Amino acid sequence: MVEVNLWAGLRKHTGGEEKVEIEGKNIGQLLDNLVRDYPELEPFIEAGVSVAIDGRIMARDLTAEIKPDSEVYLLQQLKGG
Amino acid sequence: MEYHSPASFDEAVSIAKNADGITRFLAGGTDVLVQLRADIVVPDVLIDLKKIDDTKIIARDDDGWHIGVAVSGAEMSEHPELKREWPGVVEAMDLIGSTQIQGRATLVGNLCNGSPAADSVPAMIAAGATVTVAGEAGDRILAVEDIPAGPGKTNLAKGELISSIHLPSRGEGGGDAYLRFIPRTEMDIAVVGCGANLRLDGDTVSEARVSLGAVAPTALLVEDAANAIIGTRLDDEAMNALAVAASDACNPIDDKRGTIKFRTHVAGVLAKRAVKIAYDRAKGNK
Amino acid sequence: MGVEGQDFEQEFQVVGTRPDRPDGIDKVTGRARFGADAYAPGMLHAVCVRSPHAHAKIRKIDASKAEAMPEVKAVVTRADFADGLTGEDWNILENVMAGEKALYDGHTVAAVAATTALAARDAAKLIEVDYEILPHVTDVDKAMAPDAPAIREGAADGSVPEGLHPNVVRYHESGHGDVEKGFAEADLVIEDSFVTEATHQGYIEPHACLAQLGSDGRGEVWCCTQGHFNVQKVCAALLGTESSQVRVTASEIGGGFGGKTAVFIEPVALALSKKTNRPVKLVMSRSEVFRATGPTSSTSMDIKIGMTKDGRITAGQGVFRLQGGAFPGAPMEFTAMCAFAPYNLENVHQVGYDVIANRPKQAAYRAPGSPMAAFAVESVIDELCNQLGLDPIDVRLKNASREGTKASYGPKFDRIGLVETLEEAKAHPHYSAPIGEGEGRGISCGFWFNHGGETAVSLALSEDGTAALSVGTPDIGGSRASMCQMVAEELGIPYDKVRTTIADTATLGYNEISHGSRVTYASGLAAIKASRDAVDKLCHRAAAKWGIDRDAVYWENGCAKPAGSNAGEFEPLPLEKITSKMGMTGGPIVGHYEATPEGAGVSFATHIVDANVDPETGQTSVSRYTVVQDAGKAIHPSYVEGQYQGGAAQGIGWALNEEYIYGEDGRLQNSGFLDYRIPVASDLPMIDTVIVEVPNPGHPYGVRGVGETSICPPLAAIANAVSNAAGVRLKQLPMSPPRILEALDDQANGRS
Amino acid sequence: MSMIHVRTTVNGDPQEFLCDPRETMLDVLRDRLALTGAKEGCGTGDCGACSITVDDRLVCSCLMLGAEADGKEISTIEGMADGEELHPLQAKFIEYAALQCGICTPGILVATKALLEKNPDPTETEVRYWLAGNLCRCTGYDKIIRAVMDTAAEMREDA
Repeated sequence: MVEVNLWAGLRKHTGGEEKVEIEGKNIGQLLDNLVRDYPELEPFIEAGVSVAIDGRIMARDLTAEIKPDSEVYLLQQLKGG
Repeated sequence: MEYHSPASFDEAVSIAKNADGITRFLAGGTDVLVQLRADIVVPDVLIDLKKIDDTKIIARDDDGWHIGVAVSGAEMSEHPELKREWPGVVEAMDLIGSTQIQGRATLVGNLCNGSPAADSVPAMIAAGATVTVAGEAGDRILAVEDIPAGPGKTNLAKGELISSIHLPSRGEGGGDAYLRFIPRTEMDIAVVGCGANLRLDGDTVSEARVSLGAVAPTALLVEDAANAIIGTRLDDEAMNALAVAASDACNPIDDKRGTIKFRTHVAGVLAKRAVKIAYDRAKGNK
Repeated sequence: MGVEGQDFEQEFQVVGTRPDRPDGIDKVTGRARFGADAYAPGMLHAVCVRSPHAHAKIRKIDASKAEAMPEVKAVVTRADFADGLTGEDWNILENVMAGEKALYDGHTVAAVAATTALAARDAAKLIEVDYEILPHVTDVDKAMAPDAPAIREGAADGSVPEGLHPNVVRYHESGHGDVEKGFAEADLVIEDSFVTEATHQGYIEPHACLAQLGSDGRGEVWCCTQGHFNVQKVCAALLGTESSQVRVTASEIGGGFGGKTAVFIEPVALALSKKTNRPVKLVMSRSEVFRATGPTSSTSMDIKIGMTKDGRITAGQGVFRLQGGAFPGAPMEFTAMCAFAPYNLENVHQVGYDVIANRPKQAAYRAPGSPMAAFAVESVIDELCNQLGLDPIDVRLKNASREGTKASYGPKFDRIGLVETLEEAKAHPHYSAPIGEGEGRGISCGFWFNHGGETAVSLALSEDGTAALSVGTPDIGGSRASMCQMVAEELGIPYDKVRTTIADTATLGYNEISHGSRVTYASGLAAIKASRDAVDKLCHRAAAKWGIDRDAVYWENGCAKPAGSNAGEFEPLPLEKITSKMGMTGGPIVGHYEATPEGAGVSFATHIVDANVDPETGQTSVSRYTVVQDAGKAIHPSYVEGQYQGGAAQGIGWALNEEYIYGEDGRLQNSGFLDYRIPVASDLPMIDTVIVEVPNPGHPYGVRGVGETSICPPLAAIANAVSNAAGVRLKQLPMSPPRILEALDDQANGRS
Repeated sequence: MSMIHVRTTVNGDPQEFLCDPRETMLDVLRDRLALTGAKEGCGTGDCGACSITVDDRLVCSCLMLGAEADGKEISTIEGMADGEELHPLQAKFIEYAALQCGICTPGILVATKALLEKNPDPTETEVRYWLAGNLCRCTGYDKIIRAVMDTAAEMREDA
């Protein structure tokens, strides 16, 4: 299980939780399981999210590995100018 | 759109008189072509004046200066005697647009475009400039301040056009100046413009004309502002009275370039600054 | 977490030098071909018909008078585009060609193609549109008010709390700690509100394209874009054809700054081409660019920050309301996430609202959302420093984020260079120079994330020992030079033996748009990896020639060499000796890289500005400007400096004079460069630059993106300088002369 | 609509064309004479990307009708280099990285060449004001101004 930090705006879709425990060895699994456990998050995940693993922001890569002790943050997907 | 390039003012008058729809005269084209391109004014008949003889001439005689309708701002700036005698008028013209615009833009165009914010107009009004108007009935002379009729409008009749601009002889003890306020350093339309022209008797102002642009539907000749400084040496009291008179004369609008409050206030600031420059120039011109 | 083959201590031969850009001669002789410089046999010219109303129902479009002109070959409306789109595809189509309603002044409602450009313009004027005018709103705060007209019902997503106006379409909330506790610990708490107007990227080249599409669904597009692969994807969706059938070639691009990441005219030209079976050229006028393409969001922001007497920030709180035009997508989450990112805060809380209004759809503009946040937050920090009598750089150093700091947006920072930029700024002669009469000095920090993204390149070696790199990211500001440098560095050949080409969509795999300051980072990383792939193949050929193992061969200074005496005694084999025989030793040698690099390091900058204010007219001038920014590693320092200077200049425009001005009628009043006042040469001083290099662990050489961060600090730094010069805090951008005089007047009359 | 017959000289080459009276010189250069070095950035004389010289006078070609070119000597960016020899300004702009996207570059080069012909020793302020009508959105003008100043100095030494 990995502790996933959500942005506060998602709380209302996780029963008020800002940190959730999710299974997953990589970002893809993590996001799939996040939607499985919290179906209301699906539109936000579908709209695109970035995931920060130990401070490195992953904008696209679903294959990036996650260790059980990794610091994991869900962020809204980054775009630039 | 028909395009004509007549060889004489008579021919130009005749084309204009007989034209149907909207007629525009083309000298520098820096307003006419912008309006054409943006579908603001699409003329049916466009009359290019540059093939007419002597439209490119800057000449001086006993009456003063005669400036042709196709003389560009750059050509005025490059004329050392004109610049020495009427630095305010030349600077006002030079403030319009970029170097590229200066290569084409003309005094007459600036006047006939009818913009209340035209830079050269307050300077010309302050200088006491006149124009020759060609028409079917022959030529007539009008003061510059009698040409604009309101934003985008002039008092010229169908078939009339300006054929030359005249500045009086400078004479002794005179000086002029033009200042405008714009947010950037270049390329903007005046939010307020002020032309000042005066003559000194010793250190005392004996004659003065002050004109404001962009603060009313047409450029204004502000007699109260001139009266505030005539007979003074520009002491603080006179300068404050000048600023008040300039601000009081304003009848501006709120628009994308400035507010009523801002324009009214800055008119007073610029009047003081322009008059001061004209005064210093007059002192140097003895 | 580093990347493979990383050596920040290596001595570079080419990287870090300043060679002439490979496209230099093309660009100084006028022969470089930009978007509008393409012509095709039989080409038609197209013009868009645009709504003059801010909000109106389209009752009927009658094109019969236009179609009666012999020069007119086709007219298209929404009916000529794909049906049944959903999500972002639908939003893009709705923006490209209005459906039931025109949503802003300038919204395209139809387009016409004719044999000449003049005829097309005349025809557009003959197309009659019957509008039912609806109530409109253009201001962000008014759009959120209960009595505002709802622009699009049902546009809001599930993030928006109950009870908000339907114009609020997305909501963000983030932070950590307890801000109330933090404010209680502070010696001084300042709370204030700030407003910024929308600004335009202001690229000098209007959008332009030349397109053709057959009835078989096969098409070609030439256009100026930051991302031709995205144009391909969007055009295929909007025209109902397949991506691979639409080949898109990116022209030279005359500036983008984020504004050319969006798609506007290419699908329209394709639709007209499909109807006529002829190539169609569509070039926007400047006025169309302003009215209908990407301005930034306008904002309204509330900031509250607490500080102790010795300058420790105890808590920061921000509410950020962004108006992004008639479509969801205003980058309020970035505004919120960037706002406090430079500072190590125990207690921070940020809220964002994405608000729609009757304005063109906002597009990305250099670090979208971040500059406004910095303006608000850094203004309050400056005011705290002033009131507590503290040095603004010392205070920022005391609170600065460092490696391991928990960022205001959540995760811990990797290796970052904020402290280094602050220390360089403090040591810079500008910071200690005397301040003149009527002058003020301002400083500010700024932050941007940077981005990686999908990247595919290929590097073909030629028999003569030269190298051709194909990349899929348009070169906006000289990236071809830095690509050539990185390949030359890796292959060990001279810079001018490498040529970089921007390949079309048929040549490479998908490349994300040139955005997010990603090109030198991601395409650069890809160029390095593709070079290493080619080197590996070169080493294989050398090993085969020598009859030894690949592992016994290494690459140095452009030659394959045996690795030590055990490998055997062989003369180094130069690249061209291998490539000259490559056809006979296994075939062409091509290096590849196709991946999604995810190590774009975040970046920080600190700017110092001196400004003068004329108290009688409110006129402001910037007299001195210094940019200090972390580049990670500067590949071509001249172009890094150029990015710093360009960002600062755009920031000066945004701070002082640039703004979208809407009339009561909802029409844009300043859709030209005359009244949309970008800085001209005589407005600016020289812009001094200091390149700080704190390597990014996510790039082989340590590169960080530099294009966007440079626009994050200027709004705040200039606002601080102007406020300090004028003696009154300016809280609204732009700080135009009337606003400065108004603020001075309010202060004199005790109203502020 | 009747077309106008114009005879002119462009970069020393005699040229003859027919144009609509509404066509600008910029339209004619680009669409009729295939000289696309001059760019349309605004069409209102505010950006300078279409700068050319007419009888050695710097103008915006978007604010001149094609019909007005009759009997004139027109010079464009395409005529600035002498064969394969770049004008010193062109070489210096590359060396100094005085361009990023390059869209404003032709106009700025035409404008600065006109400046140095008129004033071989301009001050920084004079260069900045001369170029006020040439918008550049990428560079902040810094490297452009330096390139012009240094080219002028070198041209004075070589003269």
